[in-house]
Amino acid sequence: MHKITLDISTSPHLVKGLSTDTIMKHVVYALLPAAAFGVYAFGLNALLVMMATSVGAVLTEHLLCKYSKKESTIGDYSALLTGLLLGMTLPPNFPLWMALFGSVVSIGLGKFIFGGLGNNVFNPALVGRAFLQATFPVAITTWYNAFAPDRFYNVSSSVLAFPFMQPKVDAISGATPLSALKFDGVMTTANDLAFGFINGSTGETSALFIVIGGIYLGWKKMLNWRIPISILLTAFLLSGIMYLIDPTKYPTPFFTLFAGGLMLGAVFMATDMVGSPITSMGLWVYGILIGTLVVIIRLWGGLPEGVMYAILLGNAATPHIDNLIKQRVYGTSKKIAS
Amino acid sequence: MSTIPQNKSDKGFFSSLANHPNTDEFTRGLWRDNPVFVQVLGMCPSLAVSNSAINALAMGLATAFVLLMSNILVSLLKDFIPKQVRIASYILIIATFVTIIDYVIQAVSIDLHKNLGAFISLIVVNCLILSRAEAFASKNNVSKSILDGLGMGLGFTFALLCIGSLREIFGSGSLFGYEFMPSNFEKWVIMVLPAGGFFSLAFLLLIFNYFKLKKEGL
Amino acid sequence: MDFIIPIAALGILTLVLAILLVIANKKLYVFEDPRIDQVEDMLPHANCGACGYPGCRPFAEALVTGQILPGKCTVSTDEGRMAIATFLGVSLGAEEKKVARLACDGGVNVAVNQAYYKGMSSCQAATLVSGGGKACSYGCLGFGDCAVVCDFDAIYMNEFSIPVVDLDKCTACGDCVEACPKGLFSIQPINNKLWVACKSQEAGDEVLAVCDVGCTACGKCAMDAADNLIVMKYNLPVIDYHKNHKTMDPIQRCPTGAIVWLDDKHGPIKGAESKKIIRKEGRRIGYS
Amino acid sequence: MDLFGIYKNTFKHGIHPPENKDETKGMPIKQFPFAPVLIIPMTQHIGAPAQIIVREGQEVYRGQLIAKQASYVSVPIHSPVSGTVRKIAPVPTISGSKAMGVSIEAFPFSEQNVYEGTGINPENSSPEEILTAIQDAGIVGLGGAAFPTHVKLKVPEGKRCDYLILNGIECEPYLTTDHRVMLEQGDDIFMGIRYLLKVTGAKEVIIGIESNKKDAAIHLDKIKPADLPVKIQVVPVKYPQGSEKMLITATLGKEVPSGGLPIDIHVVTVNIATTAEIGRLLPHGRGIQERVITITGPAVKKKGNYLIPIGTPLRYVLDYVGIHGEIAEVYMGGPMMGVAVSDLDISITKGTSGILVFSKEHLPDNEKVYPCIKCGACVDACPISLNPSKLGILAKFESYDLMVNDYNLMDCFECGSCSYVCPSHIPLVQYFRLSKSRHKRKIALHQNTSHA
Amino acid sequence: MNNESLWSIFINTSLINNFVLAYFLGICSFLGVSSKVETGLKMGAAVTFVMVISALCAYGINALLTAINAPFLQLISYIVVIASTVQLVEMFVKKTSPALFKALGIFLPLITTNCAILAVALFQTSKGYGLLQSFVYALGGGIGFTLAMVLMAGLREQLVFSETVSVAKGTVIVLLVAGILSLSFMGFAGLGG
Repeated sequence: MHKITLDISTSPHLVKGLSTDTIMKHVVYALLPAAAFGVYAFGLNALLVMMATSVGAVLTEHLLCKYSKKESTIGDYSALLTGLLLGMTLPPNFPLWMALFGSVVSIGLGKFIFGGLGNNVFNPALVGRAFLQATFPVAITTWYNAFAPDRFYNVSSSVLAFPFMQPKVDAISGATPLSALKFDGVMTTANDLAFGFINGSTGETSALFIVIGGIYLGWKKMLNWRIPISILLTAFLLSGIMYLIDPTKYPTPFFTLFAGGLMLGAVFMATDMVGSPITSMGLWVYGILIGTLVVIIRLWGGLPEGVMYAILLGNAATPHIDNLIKQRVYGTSKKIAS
Repeated sequence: MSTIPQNKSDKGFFSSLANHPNTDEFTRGLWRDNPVFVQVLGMCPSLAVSNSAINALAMGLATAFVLLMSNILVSLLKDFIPKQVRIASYILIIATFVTIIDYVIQAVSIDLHKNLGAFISLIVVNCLILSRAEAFASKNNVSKSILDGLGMGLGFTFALLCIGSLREIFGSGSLFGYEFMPSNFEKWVIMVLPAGGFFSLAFLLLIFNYFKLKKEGL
Repeated sequence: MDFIIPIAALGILTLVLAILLVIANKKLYVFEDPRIDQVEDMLPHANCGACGYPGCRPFAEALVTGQILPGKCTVSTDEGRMAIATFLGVSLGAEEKKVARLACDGGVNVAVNQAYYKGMSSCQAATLVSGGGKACSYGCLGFGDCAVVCDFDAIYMNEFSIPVVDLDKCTACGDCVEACPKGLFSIQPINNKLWVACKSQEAGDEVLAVCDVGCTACGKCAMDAADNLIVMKYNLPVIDYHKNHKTMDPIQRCPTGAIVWLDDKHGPIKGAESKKIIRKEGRRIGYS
Repeated sequence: MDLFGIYKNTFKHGIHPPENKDETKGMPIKQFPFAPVLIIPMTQHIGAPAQIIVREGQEVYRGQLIAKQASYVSVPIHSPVSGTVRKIAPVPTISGSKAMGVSIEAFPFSEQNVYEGTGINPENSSPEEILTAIQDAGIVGLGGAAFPTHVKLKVPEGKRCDYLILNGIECEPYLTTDHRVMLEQGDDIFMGIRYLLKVTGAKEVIIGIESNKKDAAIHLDKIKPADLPVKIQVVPVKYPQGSEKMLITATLGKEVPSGGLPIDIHVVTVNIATTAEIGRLLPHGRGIQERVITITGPAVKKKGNYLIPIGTPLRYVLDYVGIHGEIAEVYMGGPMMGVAVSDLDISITKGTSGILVFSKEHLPDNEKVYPCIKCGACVDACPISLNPSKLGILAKFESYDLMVNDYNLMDCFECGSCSYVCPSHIPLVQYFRLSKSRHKRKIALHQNTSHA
Repeated sequence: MNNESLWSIFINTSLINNFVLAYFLGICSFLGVSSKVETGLKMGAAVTFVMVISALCAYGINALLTAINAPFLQLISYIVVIASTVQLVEMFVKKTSPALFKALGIFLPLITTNCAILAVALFQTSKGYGLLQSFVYALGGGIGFTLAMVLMAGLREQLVFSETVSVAKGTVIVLLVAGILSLSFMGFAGLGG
């Protein structure tokens, strides 16, 4: 008898080979074109802000893990993803100290305290964004004009504001399509919207690149296509109906789709797997809920933009959707009762 | 109930103080059984006006006053109140004192009264007061109830003041209206918003928990 | 007159409501023995189930209704049990102290593992994967499910991954008995000190090939035990605790030390004849 | 349900693991030599262990009865070899615990002729006689579960059987035994069908075959006797279609009720190899003493489909086929539901459908386990539409009651689809197996205490 | 008299100025009973019911007190009425549904001290709402309370099965989630005119 040492493990002995860190990595890749366009449109400022949030998020996660004597979880790329997403939702001339602060809140409050990846109930990037929105309402609604001629070598003074101090308001500041409509009644042309020749947060202006990233992820099966499709479709239909009722008062459905953060939110924020329902049917309900809330807040609310709030509320509703909408288990006549 | 010695209550680090049997009634409300940080009681109407230190202090003191007075009266009347209507009677007592303090605040400062608004009246339904009346004053004598009311009331005021100061410092860059921050300090608007109240309380509780767990060696 | 109307209004209001409440109280009263609450307060709130009831409250109900005596609660202190007994005016119903005992001593230094188990660190999970990789299919796997399940911190895993029961803390609740997938734990009176620390139903060299301290079913312990105190059954000695078992003789004859004397203070004592194990490190996984 | 015909011919969800069948599916079944000593455990089937009726030192024929059934849910065991009974003692089994077993030393120069009994004929025997004959032949489900076939075939009072479904799906990757059996033992299969039709009273026979075995389907269709109501149905390749429930849904579009049996919807399913075995053994009154096994895996030198005597020690099998490099893991059964072997001294049993050998370099690295990110991949994979994600989280927090009552844990048949797709590499199946066993233990304990 | 439209009152009290998430009213019962969706829903329904009744009573009493010129009795009479109503409901529930009583436990008497209920009465008086407006105000407040409660309960049911950091377990995490919910509800600002 020769010596043989066997390993024993539980079935199944085959695995598909897809890994959580791979998924997160690919989502980051898919975000890069839109981020790159943001840098192209807004220059150095945007790059600095996104770097600040990304580095801030990864560093926060690493330090928190270290402090609580856990194994560092930055290897799963989720912190980087959160940081990058947060950076993309901020105005390009956002003060760096606020951006860093936001990334700390995102990771600390939005994720770590809940127990890390998989345990968070809200999208961490949006928790950070909502916190910043409530904390620094002026800075986060001060927009920098896109395609400024000096954007690649001039860093805005507001970006380099001293920590905890008010940023100086720049001379050149513009309005986003949504605020222009809400407060001044000015419509932006469809062409400018689709190709991103507009003002806004760094990552949300280029609808085209966001869609490309989304299609890439959908093709890789790393993103559930039901969420963006249902959100966009709901928003399109609802705003379309309103536009048909009163074209002078309400914007066109295309405007609703391409203006503001809807595209970014629908493709990259609402699709955060942790905070979204688990069944296909639940995903549709979730998408329709978010789409409806976005349209309600945009058309009738006091704020120009509602994607962030809509997604956070969608996250909050997710446990209920999962409780109420379940798959029918094989061989049972009813859906399993909750 | 009393056949088993309650070992639990001897563990706090104020226990060395508890030489006199009544000291404990007073000190435990301040820290160990702090109504806000430990029991999370009485936050309902108070948190809403904790966006500045002065409001918080006024609210805290008003609550402490009502708590003290109602504790005294309840423990005095405990043998006369029938069991069935005790809650209603306690509330009646509390409501009387709240109405009094309402008029007092109005007399002291009309601005303050305006800031606190209907929330003074809502002291009536502060769970802390009723729960002290029900759980302590109705079972103990007057002197103990006074100490309990004072301890709990001051503990409550202290906690509320902590929250109020925190919110005012970051939210308005000032403390008791005195602006000590540089003029271009960026105010954290969230701190004066309702969400800031939740976060501040959560933050303070977090710190409290941290020290508690550390003490227990976890 | 100005002050009379308010006083009257409030008075009438209070009166009406008071009457209403008094009526409601009479009509809607639900009786519940207040002693149940009091007795429940006096219990340790461990909800361990050692008494045979699903928790402390049902046990309190049973106490109040006289179905059971306070002594059945093995978790409470003597004073606590006494207090309940005095409160309810019943006798204590004293119980002999029982503890959990483990029928295996095959730590990693003496027993062989034949395969590497990869997966969840739990005995119950490992058992489901080809028995868990331990060469002795009867022996302790050492992942410590019993230590995890114990609510009283009475079980810890020693350096050789064998659970050790802290006799002072053990309340004989039986959670470890339930947790052990190999069925190695049992609840025994603490005075049963003569103990067979092996469950292997095999004999001779097959036992020795996988474990140094297993029972080889040699039968020496049974052979000259007085009064048939020990008999061999399924290749294992079985001690009849109804007979006089307060003797250390049988352990002296055991060649492997599978039968031990469990001293309250010093732990298991092995006989003079038994093989001395000096190995302090774990044995290599896999054997030829 | 079937609005657009999407579910036609298959079931909902499921996965597509790599098949890896090409290496062995073209290799004809070869007879395996006899090991010097064969070790036959008495627990080769589900149910009570068989009772040994031979003594140490006794000489036995190949095919002679060496243990009789202990109860109704139990089958007898026949000697796989002519030789001498050397030892009757506990022997290791695949489950890790030991069971009584008989070791037989083969006569070195014997011709190993099989003992013949009195055969029975499907035309002029009653269903009861055939059922007894099936039990006497020691036949169990050869697909892997090893459930006594006569129990499964017995149609309970008041129930009827309309469809007899033969399971030729073989959805487990790597395995090709059923494929070869269908190609090489077609006549035995149709002979077996005659017995089965008589026993169950079914009106129609459906042979379910996955589309990667079209050659087998064409072959069976060609040699199909005209008088048998047999329909051969080719279904798309998908795991776990070989599961009884999934197969019924794929072929008939019906669902077996939760907690019920196929007979509740008038269906009986039998594995195709089991059918062939019935057709092969019953006419001669023989007992089962060998079975077809696929031996494959990256570490095996002589891969192939072998007819191996039951009781052959695994160590002997591996020595015969040869191994590259150092063995790391050996599975009995397929890679999805097969069991890892902890001891090479165990022997081949009636339930062994395949032997897979992996060496160290062919095993994936131990993948890092991440927290569940609720991606829903498992939900889309589970063939019975459970929520493995939630179940996994609940299992972690040991909420077994919730799992059983609200999330239908007990319907899980551990096919492994969820673990296969999980990007976080959570050992879901192990969680569920553990949860189920703990739940069952709890129920058993509860019953004990309530009876006492 | 106040001329706010009923719709705007409803949206305002239920979403924008949600009693729990914007005014911290009823936090005690919010923290205590929001661990299960089912109990949360029941508690919400109970609160809404009591709220509507006490709002209507308060309207009547206020009219009476104004008539006899004794506004200083406002607080005391409101609270007496509410306390009695709650105690009646409590006894009724204990009699009719012991299971529900067990589920709500000590929190039923705490409805008495649920500030949201007294607040409805006080606020509607100070805003000078009419009878119908008071009714809608109370209904909106109750529904808003229930909404916050149920959303919270759903999240808490999930949080039970997550690995929350040990220092944040219990009240802290609930408060944090409430804070985030409060942030999300800010999105409704400006709705309903």
